[in-house]
Amino acid sequence: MGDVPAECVAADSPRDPSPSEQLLLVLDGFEGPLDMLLALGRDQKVDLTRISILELADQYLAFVAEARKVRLELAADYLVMAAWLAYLKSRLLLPEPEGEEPSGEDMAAALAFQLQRLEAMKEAAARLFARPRLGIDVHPRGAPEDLDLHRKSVYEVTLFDLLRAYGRHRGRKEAGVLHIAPVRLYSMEEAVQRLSALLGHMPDWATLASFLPGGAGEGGALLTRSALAAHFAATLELAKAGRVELRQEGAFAPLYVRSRRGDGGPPVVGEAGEPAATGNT
Amino acid sequence: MIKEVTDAHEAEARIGKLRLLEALLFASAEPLDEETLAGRIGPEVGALLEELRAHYAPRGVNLVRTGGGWAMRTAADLAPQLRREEEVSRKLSRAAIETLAIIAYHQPVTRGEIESIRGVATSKGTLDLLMEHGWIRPGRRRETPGRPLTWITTDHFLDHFGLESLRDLPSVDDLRAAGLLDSRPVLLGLGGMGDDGALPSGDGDSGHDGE
Amino acid sequence: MIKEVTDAHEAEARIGKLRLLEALLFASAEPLDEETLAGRIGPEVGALLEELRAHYAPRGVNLVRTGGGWAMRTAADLAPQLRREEEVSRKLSRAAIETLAIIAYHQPVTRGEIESIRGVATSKGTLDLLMEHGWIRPGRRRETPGRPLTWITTDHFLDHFGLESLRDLPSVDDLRAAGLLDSRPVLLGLGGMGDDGALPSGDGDSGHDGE
Repeated sequence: MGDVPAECVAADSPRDPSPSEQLLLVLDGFEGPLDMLLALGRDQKVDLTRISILELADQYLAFVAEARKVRLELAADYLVMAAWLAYLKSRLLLPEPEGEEPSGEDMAAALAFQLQRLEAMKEAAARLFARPRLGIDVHPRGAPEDLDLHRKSVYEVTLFDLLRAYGRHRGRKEAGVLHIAPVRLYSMEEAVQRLSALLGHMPDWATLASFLPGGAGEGGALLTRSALAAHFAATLELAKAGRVELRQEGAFAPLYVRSRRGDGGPPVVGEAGEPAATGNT
Repeated sequence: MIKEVTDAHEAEARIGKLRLLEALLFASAEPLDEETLAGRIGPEVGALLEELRAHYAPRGVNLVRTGGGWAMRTAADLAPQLRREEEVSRKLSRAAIETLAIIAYHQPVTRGEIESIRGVATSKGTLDLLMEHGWIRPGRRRETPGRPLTWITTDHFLDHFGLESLRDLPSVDDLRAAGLLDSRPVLLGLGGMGDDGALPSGDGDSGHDGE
Repeated sequence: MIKEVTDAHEAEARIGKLRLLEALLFASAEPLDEETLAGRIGPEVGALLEELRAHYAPRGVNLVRTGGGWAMRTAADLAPQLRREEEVSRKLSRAAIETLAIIAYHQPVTRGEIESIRGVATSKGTLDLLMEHGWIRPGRRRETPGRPLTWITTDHFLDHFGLESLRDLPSVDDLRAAGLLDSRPVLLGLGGMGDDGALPSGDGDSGHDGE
């Protein structure tokens, strides 16, 4: 019920945090923008029914502006509220336009109502928890005796048990799908096989990319990248074996591959073919 | 409490029933509903319960009515001497406490309504924690588009907070009269305005709710 | 039982102690020894215990001395009428609760379907047990080869779990929102998987069966 959540009050003991740190601590203590507005509203020290919404909007906007200086990634709902309050402010300050939009006063009244309602619930919660509670203030029979009374059912199962069992089951099922899904990666051996088979049909220079398995894009970035890496390694392997020739115009340019003619000179390896890559088989 | 007892025989039978009722209530840690008790004692159980309640009223143990049942409980005014510290692990977050109050006062209430009252999304773990405590449970679905599930409090909630019925919630009449138990969303665009039914990817956790 | 009470103040203090003693004895799970009680009440605890014992002697609950301590017990002569339950209430096995939940959510459902949903065989005993308790019953036969029997929940099931109708069972989205559905993202550790924005959730096996 206090106006500032306990978390922020407790923060000032060991060393005085800078004002910006304090701001963040305060922000972390709020349960969202409405909660923060309510705390600001309480600072006006008036009955919430007579609160100045305009003043509240100014305070909130100042607070959010300050908070954004220290922490840019302020949660979206704080910014949505800021935008809404800025709009409300303009509606309250400027002459009302003709139209079916709710008036600035109506909007302000709606906000005031929401603040009162939230305040009422916070007070109700405090009063509820101030009551003598079972097991803490008030105690049941410490040594209950099992009687025949407790109806027909021998088994003790609550709706919570049932729902939790189903939730666990569903959770397992959802997790299970992920678990089973094998991670599909291309191996170099596969790529060598593929390329060997394909090269027979490719008498002329062709880009390495054109040899990549069709539709690899669907498999996501990981699969595409693994296919590229495997096929690249495979071309190096085949080049080493003297079965293909490679050509590349420059670093990061497309890599061309063709099946080696019987009479050709030594295979050309572009600068992208780092020795390290060739040696790792 | 003068009963129109005519003869000794009848008086004895009555005392026998009173003793049995007392034993039944003492033996159970959970409230016993009047119907179950009537099955054991007979139709006069109502009057006997009132008699026991009056007998125990000034004592260290009271007979209390909660929800649909009756239970023996230590007297509330002895709380300071009997207080047992709440386990740290059972301490509730502010979010959970507020959510419980909103469910208690606004029930049946949908998750979307709870969120619009608090102005923030309900984090995972809040409702199931309250349910695990046995204080809330799902009620009927609201007959509106999306048929959202509503939440209500349980009899155990009443028992836990020493309430005979929901009418005994602190200042519930005042709040209702002041129109503050209206759970409709008011401003669109306030955070956590989860329209029930289609929840934003389930959690919509904005990180401000609870721990 | 006349006490040598001299003034009202003293009488009040004595009643306060008596009430506290009564509450302590009532709420304790174990018999309390006199020493412990004296620590809470004071040296006059012996006299107070005797007073309570006398008060409860004719009632349905007695204060008895047992072993080294004092405890409240239902009156021995009422035992035949209280008749304890032979079977202490048991916990239903996890498999049985899960089977019940699956029948509730998927009904009408055949045993084969339950098994494929759960991924493990269902022992005959589980369905028998659930049926014995009146929570499930056979529904219509499925008009597929073999005409397998389906299972559905009963009215007693609704009654036991306090549901008005099956429609009031929380949906999977409701469970997720309430924090009751915990799915652990098993693959989160794998870098690169989510680079293209397509999170593994729900993609199933698209792309892997390409060739």
